[in-house]
Amino acid sequence: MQILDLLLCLILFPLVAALFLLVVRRDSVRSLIVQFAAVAIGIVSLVLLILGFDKGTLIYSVASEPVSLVMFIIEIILAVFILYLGIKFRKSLTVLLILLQAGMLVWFETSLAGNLHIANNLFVDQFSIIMALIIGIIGSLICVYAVGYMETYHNRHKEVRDRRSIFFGILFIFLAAMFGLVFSNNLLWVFFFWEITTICSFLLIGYAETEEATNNSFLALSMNLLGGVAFMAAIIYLVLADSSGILLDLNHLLATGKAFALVPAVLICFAGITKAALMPFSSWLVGAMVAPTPVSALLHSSTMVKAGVYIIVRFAPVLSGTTEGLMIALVGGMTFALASFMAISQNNAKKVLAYSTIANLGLIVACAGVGTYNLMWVAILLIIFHAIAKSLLFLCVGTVENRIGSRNIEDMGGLIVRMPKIAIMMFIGMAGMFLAPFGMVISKWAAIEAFITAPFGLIFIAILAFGGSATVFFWSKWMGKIISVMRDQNVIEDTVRKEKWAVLYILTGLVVVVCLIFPLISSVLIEPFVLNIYGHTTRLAQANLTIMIMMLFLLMIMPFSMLLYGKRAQPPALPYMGGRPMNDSMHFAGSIGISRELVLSNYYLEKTFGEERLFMIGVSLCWGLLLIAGILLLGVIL
Amino acid sequence: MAFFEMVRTALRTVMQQPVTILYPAQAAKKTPISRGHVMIDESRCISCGTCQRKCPAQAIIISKEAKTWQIDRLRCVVCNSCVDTCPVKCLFMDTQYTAPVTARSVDLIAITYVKPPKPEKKDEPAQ
Amino acid sequence: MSKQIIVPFGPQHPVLPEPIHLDLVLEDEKVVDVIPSIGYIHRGFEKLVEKREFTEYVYVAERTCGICSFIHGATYCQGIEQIMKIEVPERAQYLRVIWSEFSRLHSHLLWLGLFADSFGFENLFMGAWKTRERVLDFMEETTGGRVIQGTSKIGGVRRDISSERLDRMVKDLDVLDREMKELTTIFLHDDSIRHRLRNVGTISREDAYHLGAVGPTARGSGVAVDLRKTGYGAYDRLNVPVVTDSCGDCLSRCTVRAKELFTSTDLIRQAARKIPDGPVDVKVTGAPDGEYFMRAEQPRGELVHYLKGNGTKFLVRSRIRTPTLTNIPPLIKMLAGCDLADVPVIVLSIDPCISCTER
Amino acid sequence: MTYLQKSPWIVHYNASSCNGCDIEILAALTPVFDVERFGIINTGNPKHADILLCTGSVNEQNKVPLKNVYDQIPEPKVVVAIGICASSGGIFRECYNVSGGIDKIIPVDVYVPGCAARPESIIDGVVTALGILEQKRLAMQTEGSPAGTKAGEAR
Amino acid sequence: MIPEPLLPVFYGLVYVLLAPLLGGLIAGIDRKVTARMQGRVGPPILQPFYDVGKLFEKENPVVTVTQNFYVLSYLVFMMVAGALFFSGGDMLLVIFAFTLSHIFIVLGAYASYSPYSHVGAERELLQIIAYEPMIILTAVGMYMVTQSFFVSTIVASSVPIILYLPGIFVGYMIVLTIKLRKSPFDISTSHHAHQEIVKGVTTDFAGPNLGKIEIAHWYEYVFLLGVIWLFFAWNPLLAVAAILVVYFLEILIDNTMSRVKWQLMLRTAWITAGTLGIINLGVLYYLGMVVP
Amino acid sequence: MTMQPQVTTNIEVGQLIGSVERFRNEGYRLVQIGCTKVGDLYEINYSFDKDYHFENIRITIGGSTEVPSISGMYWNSFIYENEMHDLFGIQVRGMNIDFKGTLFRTAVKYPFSQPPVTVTKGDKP
Repeated sequence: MQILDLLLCLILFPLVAALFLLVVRRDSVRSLIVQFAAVAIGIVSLVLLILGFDKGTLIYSVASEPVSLVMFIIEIILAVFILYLGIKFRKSLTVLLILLQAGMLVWFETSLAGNLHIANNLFVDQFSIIMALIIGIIGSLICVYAVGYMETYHNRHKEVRDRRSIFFGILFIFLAAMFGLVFSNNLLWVFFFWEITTICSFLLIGYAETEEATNNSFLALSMNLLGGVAFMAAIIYLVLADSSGILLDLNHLLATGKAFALVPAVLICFAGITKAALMPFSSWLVGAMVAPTPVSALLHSSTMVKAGVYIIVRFAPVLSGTTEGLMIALVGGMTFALASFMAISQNNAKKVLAYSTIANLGLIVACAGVGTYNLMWVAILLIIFHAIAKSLLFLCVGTVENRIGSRNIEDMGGLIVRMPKIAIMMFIGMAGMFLAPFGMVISKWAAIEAFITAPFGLIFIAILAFGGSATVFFWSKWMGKIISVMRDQNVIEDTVRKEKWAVLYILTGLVVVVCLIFPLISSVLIEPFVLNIYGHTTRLAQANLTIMIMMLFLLMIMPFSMLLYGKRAQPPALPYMGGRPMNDSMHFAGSIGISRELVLSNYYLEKTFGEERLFMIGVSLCWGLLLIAGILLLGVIL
Repeated sequence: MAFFEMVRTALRTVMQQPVTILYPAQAAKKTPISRGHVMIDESRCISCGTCQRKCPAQAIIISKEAKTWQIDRLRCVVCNSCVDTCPVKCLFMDTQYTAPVTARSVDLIAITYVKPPKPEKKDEPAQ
Repeated sequence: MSKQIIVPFGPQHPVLPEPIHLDLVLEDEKVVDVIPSIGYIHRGFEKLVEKREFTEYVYVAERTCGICSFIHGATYCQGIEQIMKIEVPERAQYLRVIWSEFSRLHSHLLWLGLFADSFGFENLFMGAWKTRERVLDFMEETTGGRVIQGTSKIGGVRRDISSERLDRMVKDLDVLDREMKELTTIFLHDDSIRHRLRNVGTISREDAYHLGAVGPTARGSGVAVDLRKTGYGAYDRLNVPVVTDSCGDCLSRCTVRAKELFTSTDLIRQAARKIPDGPVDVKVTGAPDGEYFMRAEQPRGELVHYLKGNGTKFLVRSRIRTPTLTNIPPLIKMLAGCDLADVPVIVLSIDPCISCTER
Repeated sequence: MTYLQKSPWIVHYNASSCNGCDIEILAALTPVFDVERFGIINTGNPKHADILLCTGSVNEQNKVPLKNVYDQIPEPKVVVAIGICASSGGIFRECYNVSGGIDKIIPVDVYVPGCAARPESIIDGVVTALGILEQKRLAMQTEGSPAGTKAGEAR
Repeated sequence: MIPEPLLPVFYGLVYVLLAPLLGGLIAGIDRKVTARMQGRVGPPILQPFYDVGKLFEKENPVVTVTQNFYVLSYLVFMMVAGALFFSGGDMLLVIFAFTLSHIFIVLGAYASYSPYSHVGAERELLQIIAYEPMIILTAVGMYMVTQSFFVSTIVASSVPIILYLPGIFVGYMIVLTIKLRKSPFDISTSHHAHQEIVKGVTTDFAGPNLGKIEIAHWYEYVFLLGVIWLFFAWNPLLAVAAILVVYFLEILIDNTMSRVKWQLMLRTAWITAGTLGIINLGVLYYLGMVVP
Repeated sequence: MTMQPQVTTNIEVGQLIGSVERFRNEGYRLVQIGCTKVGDLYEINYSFDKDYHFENIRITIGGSTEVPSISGMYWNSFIYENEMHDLFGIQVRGMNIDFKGTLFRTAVKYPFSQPPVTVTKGDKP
């Protein structure tokens, strides 16, 4: 039962660490605990990989009754807590939703839960392992990074109450909940962990306790509670369908096929859509950026939103070939395209990252919604690549923000001179997001190849083609901003702490390494998983892989060509300024005798890609699609 | 809709011979009265200095003592003023424009006019 | 939170044959602020009147501008003639009209070419300048100079045109008309051009009038100002139609100039028909004493030569107020809120002649 | 004959000229004269140019841009002064705001006289400049550094 | 002879070696024909080679040394993209490599922090987002006809692809105008000077760097025209004729249109090309379902 | 050639604004503002036109007198007033766009306020 121990360890160990962190007040001790726990979690998840990658699906029975009771009590306590907060801050929607949810829960617990017997509460398969690795490695790296970040954060923001004990405690509870979520086979358990992540994110987003933070945290909470209601409805449906509760066994449910699983699948996918912040619920994730950067990094890369797509990808086989699945896929596709467009009009770095996340989650959901075997493969690939590159980018932006005091992209001009290491890391992270031969492009490519054979795939290919090109635009202009060489600037990055560097180095390395070894990941983890579910699997052609790897190497050696030029004397030149000379502090003679500073900003094309307009379009379109799915579902139920 | 209004013109032009004058292989465009550069018939100049006075660009210098007529081609605006005002019409405008130069220089011409002892005899031998 | 781009437009810029500079402040490509600055061609030759006799100042006046050289020279001469009350022979006055109108043809064709170039229509640029060479050929054949004609003189003109040449000229005008017809049809009807010109740089009739717009810039907004109507020179004996257009945008200004090409050829035909025989100049004695605001219609609009003499051979003051100078304030209004791509188009739509403007 | 002589790209700067020479430079690009026959392109950008065609008598405000444009042309480069204003200040030589000729500011290699300089004359001037361009290239090769002032030095 | 497995490498090499020659020649003919359309004589056919030769004779002033790196990468990845194409590689990979190389030139323009380069770079990006969807749709169309993304398979197919993909072909021609930097859509480099943004992306490149950009353009021409070949691959003669006709049309359009603004470019490329392409593919999809 | 006679009305500086306002109200357009140095005094001409009817008013001032700007009535007057300032050194009060002496940056400050030179003929090259 070695692997079961590992699973329990992964769920419980962060909890223990969290308990310690909640009581510790000394910075140094906290830092030590965080680092130790992070390393431990990382190692355990790696051990899990080594031991579990070739075992297929393993299902474990754990005594459920006492645990379930504990879970129920915790859920009620949390509901009361949220109710209290909701009333305190006068958030009527939240109050309404939590009452609804608690009501459903209590009703379920009192009148339906009586004869439930679910033996197989935990399980692990290759997909879980992948998720565990993402949570275990990237999540804990972010926690390590957070230690240094929060210190600077509190130095800069004196007005924010220092509640770091609670902060780090919640971070680790969050990780524990995520582990629980990906290892649970009992939908009730999944729901429990689901709610825990919701509340953790609610608390983390509201950390700063400003009005904006509070509002945004309640926004996130309400939307996720709405998802929770849908999740609860799915559970009730399943129990009503079979009172023995056997359908709450996730693997069993998936195996029963569309007949039973479709209705709960759609309901749970709806919950997943709220959690993954797809349109029409994207606003909570955009709002969540008021939180300290590690929180954003965590929410965007390894936890929270990944929980949403995780559950949708789980249900992909059920959705495949159904109209409801197509609707969900369309919601994903629309989200991908519109979020990519909206990212163009943003100059807040974190907002751009947020929209990029939303877009990529949309793409994952689009893949899962169509749900053919090769699209499932793509979806998992996307989850991996996105988690790594996005966490790196968030942490880089956080570091930059701490140094220059702004998260505006326009203020990041000439970062290559001011903070060369960070700039290069950001560069690699962004390349990972949109440039060949890095991760996201591989996935995009695979997605096109997969969609082309899927039913109605053309729609998605068109969406991918247009949305993908928008991605190129907003990433490149940001890249261009950080690499533009401005005069008269000094290196200012030396004060960044050591463990922060370590985290950033590891993540940067991961972006590159994962691109190099993704064939291995695919053949060891993803392909067996897909094969197991669908009976066939897919991979990229060998020739293409070779070429991609050659391109990657070429890309890595190209910078050395600079050495070639460095030696030859080159006359210095100033940029072309229409004949007007410019001095070293970037000033030139303007009209009316003014000495003007040269200011260059990116294009935001707000008229065309403005947030408000596209958001309205997206929200109404996606609600429409969800409505169609709902009506279809009603048809199935009746 | 009237896109491609130009197409007919462009297609016709491509079929026709180009209008280009292949200068320098072909001769430059010129007319009999083109203002190229000022020339002097040094044998008729009476060194009166009118051209120098009337030159708006002050390109001409006449030295009565040295008997020279000097013109700075890089100053001459080819306005024809000197030619118009020359009392003996010894200045005339050549149609050939002045060639480009790589260094400054002035054209110095010795006036060979000798005040005729007797009238009617204008053609003094140049040497 | 600034999303601005500052573009130093000029003084050296491929679209500007003459240096001016604009500080463009852009958001995306939308121009949110534009501050022009001139003075790159200011030579200060108005002060040369103190060093050149008024008869020689003609040569300087002619070199005010290489495009409308003749009109500057003639206007200056007419101003002096007004002060000195000189009666200029009829034939000279008609010749001035002919050359002025050819100057206008030359200028408008040149402008059409540059304008086409400003919105990236290279072929049309070449086409317009190909046609312009016909006008220049005529100029050179009758005056001896391609762009600086040098035929103005106080009391008349320095050269005559033989009647045979005039006959041939009238015949050549038909060819010219045909070519210009083809060019202007493309200009006014091609949709890709209309897309770039329609509703770009619009200025209302009131604004155009009160901001002092003159010439085609004013007429494009429906302000019927054409100084040829005052009847200087021989214009009072000719039928001068005033071309206007009402929209006030770049296409309107373009339309006005395109149509004026044909009014010019028409005026030349009228003049060639009516031109009497006789001398082309009168002898001028004495010196100007008095002042006069000589106003004339240049291709770009109303030109004012203010001349003041005190009875010596040297004038006290020559002040040249050129159409472009007074068209700059409307230009600033036009530029507000346009796109970066429209900037060259709008700047060129007033047909700026900076060398006149700054003297 | 090297490539340099087969592909001279020009940039034109109007340093307070009366427009006459400028439009003649433009006319030289147009069909009747068509200097592209010689590979000449009006680049409009000093950084791409080999030959600076300069017109006008240089006034006070033009000195700095003129120098700047000249500096931005990569070596080897030549300067051709077009028209008598550019050569000597011409008729405006005595004006208070005129420096009098391009060579007061930057070294001039070829003077093209004429008021206004005719397109043929401009072609001749550029052809003359080509020879000088070639000499400068050779000098650059042998000495390893350009013959004239280095682009950056003047700043 | 060359052994079978090495043939792709051989073709790739042939492209790397010969494409600049062909591309330069195409550019030269282009300039000549353009000149004749304007009633001029025009430069010698070999003029582009003289130009590039000249650029390499000049010194190489840069605003920042990193520019060299970006330009070199642009050239190298353009070569990679083309070589992949001509060695029969995966169309999608070719497109991604192609985009990658363009990102490098954009970054090169950004690197110098100069207003005109900057505006040029933004506009180049707009161009990229304008043409990319259509190019991907082209590849997808090829797949729908031949069931393969591999150029080698597409070329070997005996199906007259053009008959299946007329909409895609027209759409491709429209974006080709953007890629060849021809008049209506020549907004980022303003090839023929006298324009609003001087030289756009290339403003702050000079000498050898500019030469490299020019060579990369030649590679690009050959690659882009190669894509046209695919539409007519079943009949090489027709393919050559089609390439000639298309190129002539592009020159003609260049000479008979004014340059549009970016809004219209984006709209044209996305709506026209997108609709044509998607309708074409939709019809194919439908036919494929009805008549398997 | 029949040209209409030109009328010039001399007014005081104080009357300027009122007179200009009258022109503006009557719908005249501003043709030009020009300055002439006559001896030690400066004549400033404000010319207006309506339907080819030309009107001119003139103020005569000393070099140190400040002139009020008419840019309140005629927005476009700034270009002439700046020119007046840069070339003649006349101070203009209340311009809407003040170039502060940078409209024409001249080698000689206020060149037209310098005493006139006359005969310099025969100036050797």
